[in-house]
Amino acid sequence: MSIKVRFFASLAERVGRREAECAHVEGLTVADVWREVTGQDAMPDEVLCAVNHAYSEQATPLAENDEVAYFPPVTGG
Amino acid sequence: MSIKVRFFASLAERVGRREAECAHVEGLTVADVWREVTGQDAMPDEVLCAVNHAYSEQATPLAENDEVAYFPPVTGG
Amino acid sequence: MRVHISPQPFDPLDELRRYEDALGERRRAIGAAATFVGTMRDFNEGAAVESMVLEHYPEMTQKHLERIVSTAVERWALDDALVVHRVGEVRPGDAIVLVAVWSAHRAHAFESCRFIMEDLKSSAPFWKQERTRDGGARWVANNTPGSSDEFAT
Amino acid sequence: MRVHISPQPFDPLDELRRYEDALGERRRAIGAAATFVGTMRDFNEGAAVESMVLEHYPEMTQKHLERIVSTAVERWALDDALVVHRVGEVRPGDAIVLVAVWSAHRAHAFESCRFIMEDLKSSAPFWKQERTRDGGARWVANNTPGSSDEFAT
Repeated sequence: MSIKVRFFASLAERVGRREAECAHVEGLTVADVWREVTGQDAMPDEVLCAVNHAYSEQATPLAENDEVAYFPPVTGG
Repeated sequence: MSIKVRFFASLAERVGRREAECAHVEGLTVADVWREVTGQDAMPDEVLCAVNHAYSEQATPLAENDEVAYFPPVTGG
Repeated sequence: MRVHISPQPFDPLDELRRYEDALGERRRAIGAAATFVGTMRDFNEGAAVESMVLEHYPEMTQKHLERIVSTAVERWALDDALVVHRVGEVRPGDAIVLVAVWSAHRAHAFESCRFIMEDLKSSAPFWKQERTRDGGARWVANNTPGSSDEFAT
Repeated sequence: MRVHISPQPFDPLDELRRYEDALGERRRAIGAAATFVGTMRDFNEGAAVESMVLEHYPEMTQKHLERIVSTAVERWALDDALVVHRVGEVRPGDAIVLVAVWSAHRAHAFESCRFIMEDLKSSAPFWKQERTRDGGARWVANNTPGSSDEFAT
């Protein structure tokens, strides 16, 4: 079982991909997945994150099959 | 020459007329006309007044041929 | 900029359509539009209201509303503004007032639309008399205040 | 209550007409309606913008907007609310967003319409990329703030 990872907009361009997968381990957080998938140590403060389509924190713990998304400040409306 | 006097809405009903005239004399104010035309001494605080279609004060002095209007709190919109 | 006192029923969406069509190419440069529509309800203070008569002070109303709208246009640098207000005999469901503003900025649109509406409610010379089903007539005494502090955050 | 994400151009006045028609007899009991329309301008930060692509996070957008609207409906006891938001390729003059609310009270209508719009701008997962005439593409970095304190009184 694994975590589904998604990137959007300018962040997808910067990271160079829109989707990724990440193995789930006990206690895995949103910030851990960022490190794992991007290879960058710290998740920048301006990056927003959502777990299962609702806003989350960097420290939010993940469960198997969760979808975690990273994106830049929103500019709708 | 004289002052044209108008009353509106519930105030016209209370006063019993919609229009009146009042002779102009030097120094005549909006409150003077009220006394003259209604026979009441003091103009009630809630009565609004306008001179030549713009809001005025009780103490506003009047010129010949001015139109002065008295009306209750407005309830449009 | 247009202020219209309407003795006939008017349709707010038709008014908006016509006004926006007349803006033509200018409309493309305007980022934000805010509108407010006030409608006559069929119930007020517990009594079924059959109809309402909206009296006004014709020579003053037009001038006064134009002054309110000009003040808003200048203060918020609006691209345009439209006010339509009904007078005469009004039936439940009829539109009473339409306020529409066009601006480059949404904050200006929201603020100016509300400003025009509050100023209109508190100072434009209109008076409502309600007619109830039992044949009674009563003047509406006062407009409700425009803020809801218990909700504002 | 309706939240619609539209990949096709939409006409705000047509949307309002359709929605109000569907309210039917309920419309007569509602005293106040406030609406906001945001439109794509043909100029931004000094450059002529040819078109714009509105990316979003489909699975999250609908849910998130419904949550914002539900919060407003509950908080201001609204009679109804409608949000339409465009996605995909947008041309100058196209409507991007429509927010409409219906309420018994004008203060609630004004406040809730603005609340929905501000919450949408600051948190709904949409991203704009502008395409300029010279073939360039740039992501819009940040939304402008929704207040204009220098004007507020």
